[in-house]
Amino acid sequence: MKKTILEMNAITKFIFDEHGQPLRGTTVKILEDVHFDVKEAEVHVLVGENGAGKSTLMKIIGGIIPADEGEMLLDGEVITFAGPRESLAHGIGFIHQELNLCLNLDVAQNIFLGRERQKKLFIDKASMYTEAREMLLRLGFDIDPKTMVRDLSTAQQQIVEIVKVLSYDCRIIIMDEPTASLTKSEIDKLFAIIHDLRRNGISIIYISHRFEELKEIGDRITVLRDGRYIGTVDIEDFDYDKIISMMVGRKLGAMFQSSHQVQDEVVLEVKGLRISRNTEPINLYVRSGEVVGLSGLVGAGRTELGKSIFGSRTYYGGEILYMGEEIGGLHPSNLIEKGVIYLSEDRKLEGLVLDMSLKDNMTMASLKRMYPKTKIDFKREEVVAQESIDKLNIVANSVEQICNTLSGGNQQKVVVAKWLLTNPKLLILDEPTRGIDVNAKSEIYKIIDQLASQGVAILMISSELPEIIGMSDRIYVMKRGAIAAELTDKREFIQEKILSHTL
Amino acid sequence: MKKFIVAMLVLVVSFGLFAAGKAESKGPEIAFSLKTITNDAFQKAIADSVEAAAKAAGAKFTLVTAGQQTAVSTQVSQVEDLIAKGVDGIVLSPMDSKAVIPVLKKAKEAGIPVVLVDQTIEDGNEDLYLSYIGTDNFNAGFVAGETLAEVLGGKGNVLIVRGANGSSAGDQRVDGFKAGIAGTAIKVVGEQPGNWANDVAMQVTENMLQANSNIQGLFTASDVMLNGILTALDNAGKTSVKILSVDGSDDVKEMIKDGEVYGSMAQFPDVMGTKAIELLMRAINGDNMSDVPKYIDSGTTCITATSL
Amino acid sequence: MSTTQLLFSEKVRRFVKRNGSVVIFLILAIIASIFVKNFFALNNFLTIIKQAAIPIIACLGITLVLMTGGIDLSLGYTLGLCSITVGLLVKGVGLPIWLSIFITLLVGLLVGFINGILVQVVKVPAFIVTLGTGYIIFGIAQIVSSGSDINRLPANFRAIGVTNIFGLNTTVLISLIICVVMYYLLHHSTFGRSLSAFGFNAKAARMSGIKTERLNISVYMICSFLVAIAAILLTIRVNCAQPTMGGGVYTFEVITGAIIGGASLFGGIGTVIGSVFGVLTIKVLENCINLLNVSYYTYQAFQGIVILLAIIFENVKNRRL
Amino acid sequence: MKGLKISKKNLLIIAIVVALFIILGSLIPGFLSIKNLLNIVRQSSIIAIVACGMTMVIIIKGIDLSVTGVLSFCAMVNGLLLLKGWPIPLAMLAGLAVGTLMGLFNGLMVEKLGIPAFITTLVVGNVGGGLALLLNAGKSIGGFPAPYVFMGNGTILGVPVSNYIMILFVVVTSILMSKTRLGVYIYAMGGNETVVKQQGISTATINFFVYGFSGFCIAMAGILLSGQLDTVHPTQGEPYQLDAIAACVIGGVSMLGGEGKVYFALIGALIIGVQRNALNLLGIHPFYQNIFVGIIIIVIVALNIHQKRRTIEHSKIF
Repeated sequence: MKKTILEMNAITKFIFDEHGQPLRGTTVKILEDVHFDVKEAEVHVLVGENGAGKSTLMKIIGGIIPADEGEMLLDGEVITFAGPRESLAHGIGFIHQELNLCLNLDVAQNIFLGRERQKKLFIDKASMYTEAREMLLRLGFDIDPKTMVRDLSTAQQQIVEIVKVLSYDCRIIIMDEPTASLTKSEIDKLFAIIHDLRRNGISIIYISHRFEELKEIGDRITVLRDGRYIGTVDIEDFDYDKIISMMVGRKLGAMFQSSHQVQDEVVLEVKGLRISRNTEPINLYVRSGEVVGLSGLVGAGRTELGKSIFGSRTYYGGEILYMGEEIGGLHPSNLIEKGVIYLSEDRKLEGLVLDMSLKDNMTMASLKRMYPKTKIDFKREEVVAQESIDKLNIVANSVEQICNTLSGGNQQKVVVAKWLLTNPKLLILDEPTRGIDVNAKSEIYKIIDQLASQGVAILMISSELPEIIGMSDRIYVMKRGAIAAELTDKREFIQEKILSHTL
Repeated sequence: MKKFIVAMLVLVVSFGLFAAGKAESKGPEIAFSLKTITNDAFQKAIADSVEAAAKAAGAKFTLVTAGQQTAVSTQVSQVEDLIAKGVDGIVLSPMDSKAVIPVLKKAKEAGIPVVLVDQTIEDGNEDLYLSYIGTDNFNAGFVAGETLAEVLGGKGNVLIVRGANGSSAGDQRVDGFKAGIAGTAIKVVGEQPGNWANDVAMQVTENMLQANSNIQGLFTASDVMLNGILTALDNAGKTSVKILSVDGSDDVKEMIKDGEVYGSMAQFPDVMGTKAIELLMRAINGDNMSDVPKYIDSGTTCITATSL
Repeated sequence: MSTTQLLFSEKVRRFVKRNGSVVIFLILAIIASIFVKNFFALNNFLTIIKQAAIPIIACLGITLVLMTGGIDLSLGYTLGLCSITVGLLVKGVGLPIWLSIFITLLVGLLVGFINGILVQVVKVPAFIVTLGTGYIIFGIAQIVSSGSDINRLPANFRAIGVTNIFGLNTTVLISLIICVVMYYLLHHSTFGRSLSAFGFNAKAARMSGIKTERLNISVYMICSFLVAIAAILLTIRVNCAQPTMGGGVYTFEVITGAIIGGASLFGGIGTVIGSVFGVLTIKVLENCINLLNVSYYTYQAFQGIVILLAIIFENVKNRRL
Repeated sequence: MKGLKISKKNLLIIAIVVALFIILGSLIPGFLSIKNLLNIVRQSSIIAIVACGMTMVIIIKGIDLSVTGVLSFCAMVNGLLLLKGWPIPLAMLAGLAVGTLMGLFNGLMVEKLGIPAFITTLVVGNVGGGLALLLNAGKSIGGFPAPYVFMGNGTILGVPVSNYIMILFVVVTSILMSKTRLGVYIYAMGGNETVVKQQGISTATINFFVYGFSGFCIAMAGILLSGQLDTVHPTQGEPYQLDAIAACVIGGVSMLGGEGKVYFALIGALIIGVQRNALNLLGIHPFYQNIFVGIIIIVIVALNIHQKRRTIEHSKIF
């Protein structure tokens, strides 16, 4: 029996008001009486819907925020962390979900930030570079420590982040969805790393929504729901449906449903579009009432294609026909009027205005349609927003709530609500379910299906093969900025087959 | 690096254009450095007269201004530039009585004759310039003070609208004015800076009037603020206030005619200009300058309705 | 505590939060009324309002610009240029008044357009663009005026600004109208909404179908347009057109007003009421300094300290409330 | 290897500058005289020293608008003490201390109250300016001890002392920025403040240091200037506020923070100096000079940015 090194009892965290002050005495709580423990040399997976409180719990362990109530024991002794530095000093490392790097510094500087190697007064760059290079190589990544992080791909940046944390010799490492933006091969490397970390007696707290991963690396799984502790199961008696039901509090029907009918009318047709000077031209089409999956590795150019269509990126030649009409280079506002919309993969930077309220964000794309005379009708706005909140059951205390106080899943729903209000005819969805929980996922799948059955044409970019396979009527696979394959026969929709095209 | 190359080229080309645009003229080159000629009728008048005289004497004329009323260091570096350029003579209206001394020493080393106009420098540096032509600001203020005292019969409340803080000319004029009214029963009930600007002058006047409605006289350090001050008084229905100012610009003459302003201390820019150039040309032509007095008073008279 | 009370206190909290400058203004005004002789007088208040009316117009302009996360350092010089322009046209050239004003406003729009284009299209930081255009505009103003000012403007021209309608002169009324219009624009129209969105997150705003390019340029044009109006009124007020009117000092005073009014330099946030009272606060301060006849050298330091206090209050409030 | 690369860079810059000067020289009589060139550097030294601090401030996404006031105030303090007969080093120390303190105050406002640097520095500047006037009733002071004036106006081996001081500042600052932890942290803070916090690096230290240092540089500039003029004028700081910022930005310091090198800020300062000097030598009418200065600023920055955009474009994956 491994011994428990970290234990958390009766942890409670209240929701904040808009100035980050805890609102005591309210019934709604982020965490309520949560128990959590980590044994030596185990991979403890933490699952739960968005807003279930996973990230908050981890932030408490990581010393980023304090718990309002409850106690935390490290090696049996009660402990509180004043800041991330302290928790790190106690051997707890935190790999964050969103990247925490300085883009304007190079790899080595980022890895050693805060504990630079010194030679007398000055920093010893040479040795930092060599050390950094060694670390990277040891973990099997060939990245030049001298390169600016800005110039790395998202995946590479994620790796730097991981290496950075690993470089502190920690006993416990928290990984908050580390694989979100990694490619298959990179994920395999990461798992290899995790395995020998465990072998070396290091414990890992692993948050993920990808169940296929859990089996591979997990020892125990703890489930949170609505800020409450639901239970912990060993991986041996892992059961998909059981976990799901623990997470959502009820058995989930089939995740994917397809009630929609593909029609003949071609809504979107892309002819010979190049997303950069030296890539092959792209040809694809989407029909009314059709869900077309766009698969491929991160960096294969899927997002670039989406943005090119949505007038948010310069492309090189080719035509984009919407209902037979050239829409290339049009401003997003005109496209939205025509019923073309693009849901960005980057919720925080391109999807939402985090500092504005739910209703402001929801109505943002429909301002012109809702108020042709430019005078805002606040009453109507409130009604509309409230409807969307109910329809997508978004967890929020009012339509006035500022978006950056919402959980990731709810933020994503706000974005979806925004686009639904524009009643689109062509939806380009870029990772519509990135980093959101099973329940929210299935809801979004439902919405997609409904839209399709209303005759909306949908182009869905996704890295999650199950959802591509489950949702799509047709699948394009992209590779190095071009279409590598088109799969029309549902019988071909098999993970292995699709992967083979991507690699 | 590319950006620097391009940047430099931009510089070069633009300079090229300017240089090409300039017509080369024979004769000595004379430069005039002063604070600013923008919105300062008096300074502009001096500049115009210097330019006219220089052109008349067949010299090439260059004007440099510091732009702001108090940018002393700018003036200094500009004069340094002139020395480096090797002009044959400099007319200087110092913005500060001390700050220009080092650069004047440099001019002396470079053997460039300098004539001071309007403003002078610290005593004990007479060897640094041929002569100082101007009226002493203190005196102008003093006369204004006396005149006002006389008009008001030696009693009453007056306001003072100063120049910009830190401008020695303005300060001297006000100090002179206070000396001028000293010993009379005239009380200075308000004194605020108008920053040589009409809008500021107007605002401070309005506010001072709120504090003291009983005003018989007002002194301002320069004509350039009169428009604002008059409007303020006018709005407050104070038409009988006796106003004295310094400069004697053309604008103020109108106002005096119309009885809006009682008087202004006229100085004589034309005298300064012509005299300064005359001296410089002599020096340039190698005459013996030992006979030239170090201080030539260009005179002050108080323009009033009667003297017009 | 009953819900209505709660709502009320909530309302108060919100109001103070949104319009801190109103509170600052009241505090200052009360203090002044007690300690400053001659301050608490209708006549004095009217004076202050007259003095504030024009800067308020410019301040509303800069508020818009600040909301985009930009800034306009050329504001003061634009004021000078427009002042001399209208002066020249009305008196120098002798054009009909309506035409002179029309042209002056066009000049304002043009300046704003150029600033906007440089910021939006050439992508030079607003700080630098307007720093540069400031120099240029000042140069042009000096050239057209050849350095001299134009005073004693025709009475029928001045009438536009100085005619009295029940106690308030037209300048104040014009300023009032502009405030109302701006209030609608900023707080009740899609324009204001889009502006905040753009200020907070330009990318998201654009991808939500807001024509951010057009928006950004238009904001600079509106700002300079308002400045042109301010210039005309100020010229009328002091009865003198001069290229040095305004200047850098004026720019910073107006910006400070907006900041006291709670506008954020990082974009997104800004209110009409806030900015209006921001300017009023400054004017009350200057008024008191003059009434007290504070020594003219203490003036600057004194003013600076009080403004600093105001801004500290503004920020502390944002955190506590 | 790396060192070599850098020296190459410098060589290139030098080459360009030389080329530029030759062309300008051919256009402008007297421009190329050693005297004039040293003269330009001397005039630029004030801007350059202020720019040292300003670069740091802008890198952490701040701005320092207190130059005008603080520069005058510190010089005034130092000057008055000198006239009171204090030994030069002590008087200078006092001046520098005042500047640093005012800088630290800015840091305090930014760090503890989250007041935007723009506004706190602006106001602190006003207060400083007011005090500068107050200290000596708005009058300028002068007649300082010879060694002091020598610092501003004298030459060693034919090169003005000011230039040595300027070089010292630039070198020290750039070593600080590129070779020390603090330097890395300053860049880091400009790049991503949250990371800096998470690494347990105190942003307070950085803010205090950066604004304090900026105040220090401003004070030094003020003192040096009063040495050059053998005078302290209560508003002598006026021209340097915007020039210093312009110098940084022309030198490629990004207003968005995180990027910039002190060396380039120096070049920016020199560009401004050269331009002013050349305009004066060409005898261009003051009215047109303004227009010219404005255009130069915008054009050069526009070019910087265009350049950056291009490089980003190229760094795309495919």
